[in-house]
Amino acid sequence: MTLLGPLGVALAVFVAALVAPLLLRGFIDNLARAPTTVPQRMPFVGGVAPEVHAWNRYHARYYTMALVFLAFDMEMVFMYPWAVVFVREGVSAFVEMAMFITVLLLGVLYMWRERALAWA
Amino acid sequence: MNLQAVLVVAAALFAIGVYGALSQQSLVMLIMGLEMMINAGILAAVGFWSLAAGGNPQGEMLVIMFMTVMAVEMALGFSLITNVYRIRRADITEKLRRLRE
Amino acid sequence: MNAPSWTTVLFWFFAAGGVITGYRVFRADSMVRAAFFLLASFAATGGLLVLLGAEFLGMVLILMMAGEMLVMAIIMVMYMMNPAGLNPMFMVHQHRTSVIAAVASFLALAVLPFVITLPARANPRPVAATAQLGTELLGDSMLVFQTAGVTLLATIVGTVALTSRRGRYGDAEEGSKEPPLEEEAMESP
Amino acid sequence: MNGYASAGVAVVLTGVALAVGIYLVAIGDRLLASLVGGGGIGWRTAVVRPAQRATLLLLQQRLTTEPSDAPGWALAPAFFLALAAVALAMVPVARGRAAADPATGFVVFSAAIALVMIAVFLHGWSPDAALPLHGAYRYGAQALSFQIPFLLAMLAAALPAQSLSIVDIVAAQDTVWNVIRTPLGLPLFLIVGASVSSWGPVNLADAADIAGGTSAEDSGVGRLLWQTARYGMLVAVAAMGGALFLGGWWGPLLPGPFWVILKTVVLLLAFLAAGHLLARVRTETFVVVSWAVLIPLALVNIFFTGAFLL
Amino acid sequence: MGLSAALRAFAAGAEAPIFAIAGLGARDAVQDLRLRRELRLVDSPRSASILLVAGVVPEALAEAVARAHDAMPRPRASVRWHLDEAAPGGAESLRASVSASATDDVVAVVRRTFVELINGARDSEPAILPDVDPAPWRGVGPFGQGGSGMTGGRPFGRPMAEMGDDRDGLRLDVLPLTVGPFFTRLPAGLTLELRLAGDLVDEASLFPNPFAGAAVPASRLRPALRPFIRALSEPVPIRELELARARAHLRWLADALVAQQLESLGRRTLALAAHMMPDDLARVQALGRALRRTQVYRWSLADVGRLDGSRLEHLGAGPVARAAGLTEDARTDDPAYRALGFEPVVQSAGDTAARWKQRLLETMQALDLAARAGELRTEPSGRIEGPRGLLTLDSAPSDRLAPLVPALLAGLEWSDALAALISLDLDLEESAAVQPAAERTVA
Repeated sequence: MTLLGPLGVALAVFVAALVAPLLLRGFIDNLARAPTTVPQRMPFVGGVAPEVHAWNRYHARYYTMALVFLAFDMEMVFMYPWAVVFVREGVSAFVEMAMFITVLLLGVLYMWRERALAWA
Repeated sequence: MNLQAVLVVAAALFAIGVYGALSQQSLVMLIMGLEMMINAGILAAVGFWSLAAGGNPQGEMLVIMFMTVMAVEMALGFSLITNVYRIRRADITEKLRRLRE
Repeated sequence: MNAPSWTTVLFWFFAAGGVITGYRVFRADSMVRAAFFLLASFAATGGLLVLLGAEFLGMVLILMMAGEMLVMAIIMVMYMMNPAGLNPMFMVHQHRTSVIAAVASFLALAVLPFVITLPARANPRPVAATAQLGTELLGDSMLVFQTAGVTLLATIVGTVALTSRRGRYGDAEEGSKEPPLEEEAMESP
Repeated sequence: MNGYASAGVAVVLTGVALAVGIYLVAIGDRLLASLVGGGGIGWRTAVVRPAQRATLLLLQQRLTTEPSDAPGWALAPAFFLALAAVALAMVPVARGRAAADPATGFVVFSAAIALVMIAVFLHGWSPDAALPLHGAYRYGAQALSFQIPFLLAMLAAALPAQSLSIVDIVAAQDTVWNVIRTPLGLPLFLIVGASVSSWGPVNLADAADIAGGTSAEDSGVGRLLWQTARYGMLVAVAAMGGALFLGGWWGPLLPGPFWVILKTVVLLLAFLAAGHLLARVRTETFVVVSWAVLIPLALVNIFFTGAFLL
Repeated sequence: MGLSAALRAFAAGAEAPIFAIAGLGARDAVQDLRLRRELRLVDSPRSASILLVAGVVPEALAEAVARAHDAMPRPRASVRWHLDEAAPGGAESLRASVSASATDDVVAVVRRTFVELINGARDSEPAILPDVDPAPWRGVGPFGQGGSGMTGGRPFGRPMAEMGDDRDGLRLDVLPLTVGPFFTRLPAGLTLELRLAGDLVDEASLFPNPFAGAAVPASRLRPALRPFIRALSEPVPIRELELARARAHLRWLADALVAQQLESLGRRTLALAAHMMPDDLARVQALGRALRRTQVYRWSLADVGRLDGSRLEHLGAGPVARAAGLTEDARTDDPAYRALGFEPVVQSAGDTAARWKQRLLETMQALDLAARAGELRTEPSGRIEGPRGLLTLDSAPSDRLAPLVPALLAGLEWSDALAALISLDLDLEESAAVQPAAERTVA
């Protein structure tokens, strides 16, 4: 495992912490899973049985923000390598990233001005 | 693990993407097919970068560009779908064709 | 077991995982499952990238895809009829053509690397791959980097212009129902 | 020590640290609740009650809803807990040592935080019930907004170290802690860090107004696991905050691990106190503030740090 | 078995998670259970072990009680808590294995039931409603769908949501949802019928009051309401009335705080309300400062659910109207209040935050009046300013505010809608106590 490096250890931690709760849950279910009744399987919102399924074409009103997120999130990919070499590269790195960020911030400014963030 | 193996896996992912992009009626699912093809592209690019191009940083740059293309494609694709849906109340390719007429 | 075999095992695990979950994307009834299967496929690719020595790219791919696939799920649920797949259905067209095209492209692409001679210059696995990338970003590929910035700006502006309903040019025109209360009360501070 | 043994030790140590942290959060929450709300409870009660409640939940029947997405419902808490464990494993515990210290540890931690939104969304989506679904979509809005300020706030801490390895980032704070170099970093990190595990004023997904939100339909062991995972993520975020901004293992006189624990506990107390003293934020306000205020602030913070270093 | 028994005994030491249903006359008594550390009032029967049904529950709510009962996981038990010894009343169909009377210590009864339930001495209760599948779901179409067309069929006996127009031009699904009568954040019995477009309320309406329709004897009302009902027809000391008003406001605040995720502060408010005296003014002021520090007026409630003064004129809407700038207050007509120099407190914003502040200010004013009132008594005139507004012999403020709810809630996000609705402080019990004689039947 050490030969796979620290990421191998991280993977081992991930798998262990993923499997342990599933095992616990399976174990408890196996031990004492009482069958559920039909009224128990009805979602509870105060005592009246729901008329329709809750799964629907949910109108997520922040869709504009979500789509802008797709584009803005990419900026992080560029920032990580930049952060590593920033001190070495000095002022030029500072200026280049400032340019890049300013351009992207213009997008956010535009979005904010168009009031595309608020939805309710 | 050699370059051939990586490229075969990439080809499989690409083929799934082709299937998805060609067969799906829904525009959103169609975009998923495109994503899958880019996924294959990323894998192949890193395969070359790692095993054939000696770790040239421009290979990594290419992968980042792939990711950017993916993000842009998704953002614009979904915006178009939203607009089409607003006008046509449908997200299906056949109906889009009718829109064009 | 020794170390290389672990790498091989993980390689084939991720490869199989990526392909199977990729296939399940187009076989899932629930849109949320489809999006998250695609995420799983990307995560498997991320694992492969790490195994290929591109640690940074692999992890960044997973980081990016988490957000993108959540957006994918949200948008898919919005616009697909029957988003949860409670009524299982099969919404495809030109199915046979698609399958043939997929198989053909797989065969063409999979045979190619065995036919042509590939260059074999293995990555020396530099420790500072991320730093190298940063230098590249700020040096030779500076133009690409700044172009990406402008492209993303264009994307943001285009997205907002296409989807936002409350621009300067007025609200939704048809099929909309205005809330009965004053507009000020509706809007965020 | 061979590779398997050291990996095993790392896994076990992370698990123990996570379990202890989760239990401390449960105790601290009770103590703070009685401090703020009156009706004081004794130390003994505060210590034993969480275990009793956990046992009660283990004995309780686990319910499902009729057409639930059963695999998703099973996976969500386990996935959340696994992300918390990975995030915690990245935190250095003593000089130069962490359970896992990959060269891109910083990105691994970010990816773990980003994947939380998948876990929460899946958890709220699975039961096919209106209230959990609401929680899931709220968390969608929240997560897509806090993601970028969160990553930017963290990134400022990586600048001085010239590395994405968390151990390097902490090592670079030997003279000056990052809380000085990046003054806005810690507050931003805490604001958005609380949202990752739906805590306090930014608990929108599991909010009181939707009767528990994504966990409204949970019972028995499923509920226990979900709450555990939320607490676990809070611990991981607090520990990482200590490492990134408060100098991790650095501190006078006492050994490194002591300082790591102390800083984690201090940040956890801040999270817990915020939960009892601040009102829930409106979702829309959170989104607008994240984009229009927190992102620009985080960028200002990065450039301030940059200017400080040049 | 040794281990299992030990685990059960250990688990029985936990706070008993109870889902409480407050029928007629029990609202305050149930609320006071929040102060008891041996119990934990939970938000959903999903996480409860004990269902506590307190007070008089009319037959109309019996099915909802049964649903709440059946939604609990096993092991489960229910406790019936009668607060009115003389005439228990209520739905005949409610069965409960344990019952507590007004003289019993209900906490002890609940604890005992819980411990017995967990350690196995008491059997878990069976379901009340029939365990019958409404529509076994089998896909019949060529691709497994239920009927003809892509979305044909009613999976699991329930249809899917249907589409509706929307103000942003996207025609997506609108989810019909009935919230209540035992939704934990609303007073018991209040049922809200919603149509949700995403997280926004598209349409909202209230169900009729389930407690109405029967003459309610004063002994069944919760004690906090009694002075106001009495003051309609007989002189009542102002001190008693104003203290009751202050308590009512703080009890409302305690519940409203929980909805803003400030449960601890809510408990502190409740403790203050339960033993309020005129010299508690300083503690109320301290509470007000603590409330301001929580930022609840700034990022939770500001600009939420604004109600114009013009909509509230001559409605007798009490604090709600005064928060919107109206000076309506029946106390100004009473000579005894005039003798005290009473002037209504008024705000202008009219939003939810203003209604919160208004109630807090009126609490302080009420304490001040109570301290100065001495032996002064009201002049009975058939109309009195209750804590929620103008109360007359045949009409309560909640009845007059309820018609405003659909317009108020439409277009608000869920949490805003809920905060706005809570801030109106609708009280079904009060309106059942003073309903028009024509609507009364003999109980």
